[in-house]
Amino acid sequence: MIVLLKRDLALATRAGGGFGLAVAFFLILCAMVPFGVGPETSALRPIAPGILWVGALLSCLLSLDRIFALDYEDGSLDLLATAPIPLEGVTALKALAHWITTGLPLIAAAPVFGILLHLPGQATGWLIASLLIGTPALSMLGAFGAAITVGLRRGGLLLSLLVLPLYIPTLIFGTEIIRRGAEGGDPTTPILFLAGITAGVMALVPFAAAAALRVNLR
Amino acid sequence: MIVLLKRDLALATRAGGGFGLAVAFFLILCAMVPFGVGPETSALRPIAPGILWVGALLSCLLSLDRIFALDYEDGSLDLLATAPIPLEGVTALKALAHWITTGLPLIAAAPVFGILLHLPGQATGWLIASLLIGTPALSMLGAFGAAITVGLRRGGLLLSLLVLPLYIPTLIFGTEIIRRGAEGGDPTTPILFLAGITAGVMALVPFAAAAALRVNLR
Amino acid sequence: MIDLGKYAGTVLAAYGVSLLLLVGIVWQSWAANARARRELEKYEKNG
Amino acid sequence: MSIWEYANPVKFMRVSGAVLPWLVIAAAVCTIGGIAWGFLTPEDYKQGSTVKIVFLHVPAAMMAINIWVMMLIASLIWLIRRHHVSALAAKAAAPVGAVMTLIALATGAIWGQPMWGTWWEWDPRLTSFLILLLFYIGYIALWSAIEDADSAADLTGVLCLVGSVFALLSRYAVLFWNQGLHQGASLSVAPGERMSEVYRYPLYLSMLGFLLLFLVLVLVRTRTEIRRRRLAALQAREMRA
Amino acid sequence: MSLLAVHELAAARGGIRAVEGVSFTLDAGEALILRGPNGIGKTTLLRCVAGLQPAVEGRIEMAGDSVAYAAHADGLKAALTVTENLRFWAQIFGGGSVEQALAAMDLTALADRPAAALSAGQKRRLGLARLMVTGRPLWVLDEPTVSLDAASVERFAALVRTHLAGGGAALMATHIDLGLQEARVLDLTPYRARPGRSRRPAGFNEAFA
Amino acid sequence: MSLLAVHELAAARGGIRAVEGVSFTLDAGEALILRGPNGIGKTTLLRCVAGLQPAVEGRIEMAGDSVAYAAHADGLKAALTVTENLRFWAQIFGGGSVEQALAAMDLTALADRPAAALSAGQKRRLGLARLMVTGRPLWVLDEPTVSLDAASVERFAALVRTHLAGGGAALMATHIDLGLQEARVLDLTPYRARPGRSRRPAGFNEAFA
Ligand code: HEM
Ligand SMILES: Nc1ncnc2c1ncn2[C@@H]1O[C@H](COP(=O)(O)OP(=O)(O)OP(=O)(O)O)[C@@H](O)[C@H]1O
Ligand SMILES: Nc1ncnc2c1ncn2[C@@H]1O[C@H](COP(=O)(O)OP(=O)(O)OP(=O)(O)O)[C@@H](O)[C@H]1O
Ligand SMILES: [Mg+2]
Ligand SMILES: [Mg+2]
Repeated sequence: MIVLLKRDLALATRAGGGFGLAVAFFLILCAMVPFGVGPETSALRPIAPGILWVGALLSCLLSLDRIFALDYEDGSLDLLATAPIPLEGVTALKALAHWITTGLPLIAAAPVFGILLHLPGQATGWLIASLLIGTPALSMLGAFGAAITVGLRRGGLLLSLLVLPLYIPTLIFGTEIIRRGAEGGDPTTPILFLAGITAGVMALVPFAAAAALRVNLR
Repeated sequence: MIVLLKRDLALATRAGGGFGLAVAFFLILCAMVPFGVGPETSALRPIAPGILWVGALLSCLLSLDRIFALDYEDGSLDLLATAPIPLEGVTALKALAHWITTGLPLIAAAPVFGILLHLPGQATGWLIASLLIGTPALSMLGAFGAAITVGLRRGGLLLSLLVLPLYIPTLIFGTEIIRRGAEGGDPTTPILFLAGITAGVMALVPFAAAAALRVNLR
Repeated sequence: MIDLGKYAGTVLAAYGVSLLLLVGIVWQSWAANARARRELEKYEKNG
Repeated sequence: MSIWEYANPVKFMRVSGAVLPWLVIAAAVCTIGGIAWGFLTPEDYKQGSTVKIVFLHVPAAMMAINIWVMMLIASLIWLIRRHHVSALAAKAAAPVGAVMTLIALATGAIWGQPMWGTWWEWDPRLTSFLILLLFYIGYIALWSAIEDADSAADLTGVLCLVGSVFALLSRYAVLFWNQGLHQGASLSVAPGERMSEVYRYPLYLSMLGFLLLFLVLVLVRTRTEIRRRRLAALQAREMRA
Repeated sequence: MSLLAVHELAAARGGIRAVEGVSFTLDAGEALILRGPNGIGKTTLLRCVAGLQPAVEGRIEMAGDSVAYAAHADGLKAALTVTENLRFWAQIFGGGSVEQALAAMDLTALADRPAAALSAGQKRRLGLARLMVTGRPLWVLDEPTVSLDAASVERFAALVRTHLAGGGAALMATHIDLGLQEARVLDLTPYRARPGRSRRPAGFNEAFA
Repeated sequence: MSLLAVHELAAARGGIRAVEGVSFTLDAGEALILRGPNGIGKTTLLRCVAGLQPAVEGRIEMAGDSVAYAAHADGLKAALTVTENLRFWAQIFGGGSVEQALAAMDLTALADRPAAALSAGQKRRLGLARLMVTGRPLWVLDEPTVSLDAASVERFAALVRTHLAGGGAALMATHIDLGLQEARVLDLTPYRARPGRSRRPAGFNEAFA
């Protein structure tokens, strides 16, 4: 099954695979916020964790439709569904591939963009930690949304609409970690909650996503 | 030519046309920002104009791919290109239809969402004014981006990437109007600039968009 | 007419908005139902 | 006769058609009566006339949550027992639930202006309702986006399941996020038990009215959906022949 | 004067010319059928004539706004009814009567059906009915009878004959029999473009070949 | 024992059953060709057998993981080369040799070409070569020879014969001649589903019709 992951990574990094687009979008978003709210450090610093998380989340969102749509259109999904690997595994792996090609670059870029938004230095570590713990859940929930909307033409906006409410708990605990961390508080509780959500999502959502895929393949 | 506008409006408001999705997305964005930056009025009020503008801009963005893609896929665009109306007019009308179905609802909803973000009451009028002046430019620039990417499968993220930098001047002057208006300053200068941008965009971009369409139809 | 005191605007606004929404959904449900019935009857009569 | 027989569309149409007139009368009497009675109650010594808003606010808030629960049950029935009418009932209930949520939000916001001096506060309860509205919107949007009825029923059912879990999760997350600003005290100036009888009976009537109104609307809307499906089905069959 | 005159035309697709040196004229009342194996360039040639892509070489002479083009995609909106779809194109082209077009392709009974509820063949018939409401003299048709059953092919032939009798002309690409015995046939096989450095490359692929 | 046994199968598409009461068995070494007019339900039946959609009624008996399915869409990635595409599916299915499959469909010369640079027929050949690397005994093929030229159809027939000789079986839907005279033919026309209230509706359209 690792071969599926390898192929998805290869496809994402080849020409036309869209690797890096999400980070570019993240950059533009982070660059636009100061235009919107004003360039003063005092204005940017308190909102930096939130903006970075919302930005990462939106960048993640816009690349979700690729998770299954391309495989659906060229028939690969039909073939994967008849292959000797469970469809649940396929969805989990595809979410993992999405995380590696989108989540990891975003996490790597986040500290740099944190500087643009005057994120306090001691918060950077917590930013990375919270993203590392939280973004896998974003990818997996996104895969669920993508599985539901895979049969629709131009379903991008609908996909966002379905997935964003599911992202709320992750977002809340994620930013809470940074805020508490930056203020010198104890972020253990939100970290535990966030880790719990991610673990729960990884354990259960692949089944829902696979069920949705089966309906769409029918 | 008015019949083309009528048809696009009819299609957008019928089942499956996606009317209202952009407003819903706008609502979600406005609801998510407080989860990110915290619920305090003091944190939300200063960034409200910026968030509202960025939110409107992103909602507009995510509905752009519908402008030409559906007509391209079902062959209507081929037929429109051979019809006795100039393709420049078609692009301008399609941008107008997009504005009416996306921009206007966003403008109508913005004051309500302003309440969520604790936008000061006296700024609401300026919010509406700046959106009224600025969003037509967003739709027209978006139509240009959509015309460039119409032949691509799953070009959504690329489209966003192309269009967002073009949106920056509009965003800057738009939020400046609200900020000055809320602080009791004189927003005439940014209003003039914004109106100038919109007028210029409306006059020139249809030609670029039509040229891009011709290349993609070839 | 009953006296609503200094909160008249508030109370009336709340009642106004709510009744508007309620009447809206009732009217929409009714209209859609009538329309669906008409269309189905027309179809079943024709063929 | 088992309750599942009502899942047969023909039977459902017949039975619902028979009870609807009575239900309509009962719902009209209770809703209009409850709201009017509430409107005519005397002023509260502390909240002034704004207390009258409770007769809209609380029934709507109650129904907003209950309707989602009903949709969840209907979705489960569809997913497990494949009763087509129950899927359509879930679809029919969603817009009603969204409107109830909107009423709760709107009356709450309007009430908040004199009570808290603000239209909107990111109070956990208010925030949870906003999130509930988002789930309603997503559910309705998904139904209207998918053309094939069978896929639409299955996919919205799965969404309703997953959404319920996350709506609950969001509720706890929101409590965690904003416990500092919790407005519990001012929210329950007149908690149900201690509410004086002047307010309690009109409130009960109004709640019953909203429940009956919901039943009427769901039945009517389900009947609409059944007719639409029947038309589409006849056309599909003719097309294939 | 002829409605369409094509002189030494070369047409390219994907940056490489497909056919070259094609010449023909088409007078009022005439129909011309293009034939040739898959991939020879029939579709490409028709798109040139319709003005959707520029010719690489050669000239196309015709009056402005005289072409009505119909390809595989019918330009139908699933959410609009049959009449609405047709009326839209009638208004855009300022052309003929919607009722007549519906009658000609036997769509009157389906007039109020949304296009989404039509079968493939019915959709195709609606796409062809669209030609009538354009009011254009020169019909350019790419495989017009795909997914039509025998009766509909008959009806299509009758439609074309009426159009020709009314002073129109038709240029069609097809692999199968259209039931139009009176039409001239042009086989494109001899015009297949020969690779080789050309003075004016058709696109990147040829410029760097 | 037979590789595949289908008993009184009803298969539905779009909420209405398309065919019903279909029964057949397929032993090792046998090929069965499904025929019937457009829209009768060949594709639907094959998807049921492949396990992509549930049967409405009836039973399908076969060993688990024995089907290799190939439809119009070949599941090829334009950005990967021919070998990479094939190797991927070989690893997923844990099946046979990639080189042999390339040789069988005459693709060895194109092995390092990205799939994007293949013509329609070459893509199709690659899609068929994929069957060999699955190592599955039961091939389920939907219009396998679309857009193949005569020589490739020959090659396909040879491929199927080798598979049958090796103890495999093949179930195919097609409108045209596959060059497999030894195959049994099953015409689906008599099995067209009759409308009428059924005890267990196949979907919304049947439940409300
Ligand atoms: C948009 C804002 C608001 C929302 C979404 C909201 C939501 C709710 C909900 C969910 C309930 C519980 C109903 C039940 O479980 O039966 C409730 C009850 C109530 N709300 Fe609100 N509320 C809002 C604003 C307000 C405001 C501003 C006030 C007045 C100051 C208020 C006063 C009450 C009262 C008195 C009750 C009934 C007693 C209780 O259950 O505590 N609400 N509201
Ligand atoms: N999008 C494309 N990009 C690159 N090349 C293309 C593209 N579409 C077609 N071609 C190539 O251009 C040539 C001409 O194609 P065209 O569609 O005109 O052929 P045709 O004669 O209409 O064939 P058919 O009988 O299959 O319709 C073919 O060799 C084809 O491979
Ligand atoms: N997506 C769909 N939604 C609803 N109905 C469909 C859909 N696809 C196909 N159908 C209908 O289902 C029936 C069976 O279709 P199927 O594709 O199985 O036919 P087929 O025998 O494979 O036809 P062909 O020879 O054209 O490939 C047809 O009547 C068709 O109209
Ligand atoms: Mg062609
Ligand atoms: Mg088929």
